[in-house]
Amino acid sequence: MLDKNGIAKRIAREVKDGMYVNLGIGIPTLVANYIPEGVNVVLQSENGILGMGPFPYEGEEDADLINAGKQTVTLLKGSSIFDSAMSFGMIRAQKVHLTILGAMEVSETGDIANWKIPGKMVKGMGGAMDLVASAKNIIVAMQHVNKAGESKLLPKCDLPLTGIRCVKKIVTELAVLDVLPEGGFRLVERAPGVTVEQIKAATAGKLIVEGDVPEMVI
Amino acid sequence: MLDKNGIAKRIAREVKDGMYVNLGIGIPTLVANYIPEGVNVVLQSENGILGMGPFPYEGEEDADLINAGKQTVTLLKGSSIFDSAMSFGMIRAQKVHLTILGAMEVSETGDIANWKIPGKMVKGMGGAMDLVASAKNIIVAMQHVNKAGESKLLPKCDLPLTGIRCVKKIVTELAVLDVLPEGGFRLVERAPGVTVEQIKAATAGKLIVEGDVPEMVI
Amino acid sequence: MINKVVANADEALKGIEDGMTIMVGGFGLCGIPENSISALIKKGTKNLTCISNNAGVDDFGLGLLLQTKQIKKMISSYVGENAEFERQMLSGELEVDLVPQGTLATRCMMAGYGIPFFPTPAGVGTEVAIGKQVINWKGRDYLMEEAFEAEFAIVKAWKGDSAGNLIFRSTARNFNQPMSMGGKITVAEVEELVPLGELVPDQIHTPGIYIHRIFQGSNYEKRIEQRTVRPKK
Amino acid sequence: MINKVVANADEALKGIEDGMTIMVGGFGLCGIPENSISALIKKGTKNLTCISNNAGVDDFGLGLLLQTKQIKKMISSYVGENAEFERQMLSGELEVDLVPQGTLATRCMMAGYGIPFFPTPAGVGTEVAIGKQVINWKGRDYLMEEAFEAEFAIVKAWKGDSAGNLIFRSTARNFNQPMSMGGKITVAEVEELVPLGELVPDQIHTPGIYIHRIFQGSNYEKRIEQRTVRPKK
Repeated sequence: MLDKNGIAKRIAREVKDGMYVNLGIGIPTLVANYIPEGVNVVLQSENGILGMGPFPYEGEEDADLINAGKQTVTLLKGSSIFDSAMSFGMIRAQKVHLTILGAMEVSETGDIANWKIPGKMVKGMGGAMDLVASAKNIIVAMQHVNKAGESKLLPKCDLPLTGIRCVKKIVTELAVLDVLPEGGFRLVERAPGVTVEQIKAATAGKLIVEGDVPEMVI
Repeated sequence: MLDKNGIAKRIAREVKDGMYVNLGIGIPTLVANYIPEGVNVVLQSENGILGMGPFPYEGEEDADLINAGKQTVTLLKGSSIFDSAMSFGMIRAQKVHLTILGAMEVSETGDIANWKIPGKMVKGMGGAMDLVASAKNIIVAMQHVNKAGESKLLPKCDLPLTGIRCVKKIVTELAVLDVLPEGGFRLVERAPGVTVEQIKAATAGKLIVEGDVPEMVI
Repeated sequence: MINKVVANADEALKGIEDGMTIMVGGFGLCGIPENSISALIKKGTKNLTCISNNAGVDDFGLGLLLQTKQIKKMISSYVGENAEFERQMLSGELEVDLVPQGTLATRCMMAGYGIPFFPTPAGVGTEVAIGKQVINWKGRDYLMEEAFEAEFAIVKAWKGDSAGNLIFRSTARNFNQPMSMGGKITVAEVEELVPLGELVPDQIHTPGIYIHRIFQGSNYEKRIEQRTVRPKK
Repeated sequence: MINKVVANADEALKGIEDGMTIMVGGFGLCGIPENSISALIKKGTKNLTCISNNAGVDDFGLGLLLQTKQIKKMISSYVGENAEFERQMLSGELEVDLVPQGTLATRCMMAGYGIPFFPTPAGVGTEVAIGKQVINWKGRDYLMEEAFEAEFAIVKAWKGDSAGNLIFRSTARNFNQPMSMGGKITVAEVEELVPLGELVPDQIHTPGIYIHRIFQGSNYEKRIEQRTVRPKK
């Protein structure tokens, strides 16, 4: 079973040299910590940064320099700043190769719900709908089941949708799964110590298990 | 009767303090020379300048700094540079108050033809179609009749159109005329020494003459 | 050049009336027009529709205008971190129109580019699509979205000159740039009003033609919402 | 950062094949990608469709590619001042699609903003409207125009860095900026390739994400089409 950092570490392997990547809030943010040396990627923050760096040293925070999570950040050499319209322009034009974000539910056809729970205070979708509607490759980082113990990998999402037919891959504490174009979650890897049976039990949507599913080496 | 500079001088009076103005090639360019002191206007050049200044001093030409007529120009203090898409964005959004341009024909409903003569080599419309489709106020500077002696103020344009229902005012060597929203050229002023009869003879479209038409003081 | 300078925020906001729609720049608390927000509170204009990516926090930014109940409707992409907002929304006092962030920014920009509507894939298949025209173009679905029509846009820039030219600083550019081009009347407050000729024409983010009134702001607090740092090595 | 630097124009243009559609930056002879045009001639690629505001003059700019008959079709707003162009057009060797200048620029920009079509009033009621959808929106007619789909965009900038960030100089920005964002593969030649970190992030006109290959150009002639001056006082 993976912890949050384990999920982030596993997702980091999907990040390839030369990619522009947008990381959502939460586990996705941690992915930046595990990108291997020599893999050159550029982090996009949708409030207007390409080439986002780490948090500033204490005392060097700049109120004018924040990321999409409203955290103070820094700029790497070679970074650029732009306005919000251009930022989503480059997202919409699919210049950002990979979006990694959290989810409340994912359906077996790749629909995602991650912004609204009926009856609870709605905070808004922020840039999530734009990101999932346009990114070529979308990886979801989330827990396999919710706090009530119910599967978050469903035949169909119950919650209001953020986007449809867009999620390509899911990494949870239990497994790595591909969402197939024809529908279904294909089990790609088991987390260390996790059995196929456990994953089956935690997956409400159509799970596809082909041959021996390797345990991930993390 | 006005010469080219006279036409330009008369049009300059239509340019009011605080206006952003786009001047076409030919007579319109001359208008800049006659804008009175104290009338603050900003000249837009659609290749990407606000605050265009006069030609550079000899030896100070900059190949990277030209106007829409491809002439070397200068920048005034407070000018700005932008790309072609933003330039036509501000035109389309009607931030440019006044466009002054030449024409081959104008109809009594304000249609304009100024880019193409069938059978002759076509050079293209450049930015004229964008300008006439969006400017709030369009003044045409032209000769009243063509080289064959035929009126250029017509019931309907014969030549391919540049835009429809857009011209608000026309200044020719003979007269100043308003194009009325309901159709028709209303004679506003006679050029020095020109009679109403001469203007009538030179105008093929519906000419509206109300009361005594003053001779312009230029 | 045309002189756009006004003395202060009060003068800059003349003509904003009850019930109007205004754009307010900034992302979170970054790059918000602090002086103009204070002046709006003093002015007491009511029933405003505010187009702004966020709604501030309880005691800063647009949150202040919520406290004084001057806002009738918020058009935003994200409105968390605001207890008074939540209270007013749940009680029905406040209308909220949630718009995807990219759509929000583009609706501002398109107003400044004179393009009244445009297609975007954001929100297809979600509740955001309800009531909107869906167009399939080359095999992909798009929602038709409209450019905003706002009587005023209020933005904050780093530097500006009397001609209205603006330069933004770092991520405080955010919504300020598209909004600065998208209002019918645009008010810009700047940290530094510089002499004409000091801004480099190639470096100007918003050309002065889009700006109607500009003033030198003062006492910027520039509050940080999430101060995240790492220890000095 | 991702390194976009290639050795020269030949390497930058790898993959441009006969029959492709390319955007070529510049307005008149101002800001044209001189090195890339020379390399295209050397390469000999045929049947190109060129999206470019103008077609150069007989012995410079895209006029050179007309001389070598490598262009099948020009998509431009203004094509005067070019005798060989005229000859090829009148003889039917060259197809010409004339597009209003603002529409042309916006069709490039929209490709870079992922907006596949958009309405514009330019050309309503003229022959430009033939075959196009006309939409009435709030009492005004608009033509629906499409974003360009170009396999390559070739632009010229003043300064650039290895991450592909570009800064244009003065009115040489023109179509170079929207085109730099609108190609499937964008090639940028620059007068000065500067070390990473030298460009100020706030001053960058085109962020490197849009640029696929960048190289240091050489021997810029920067010819002036209309040298207009006034005598020194």
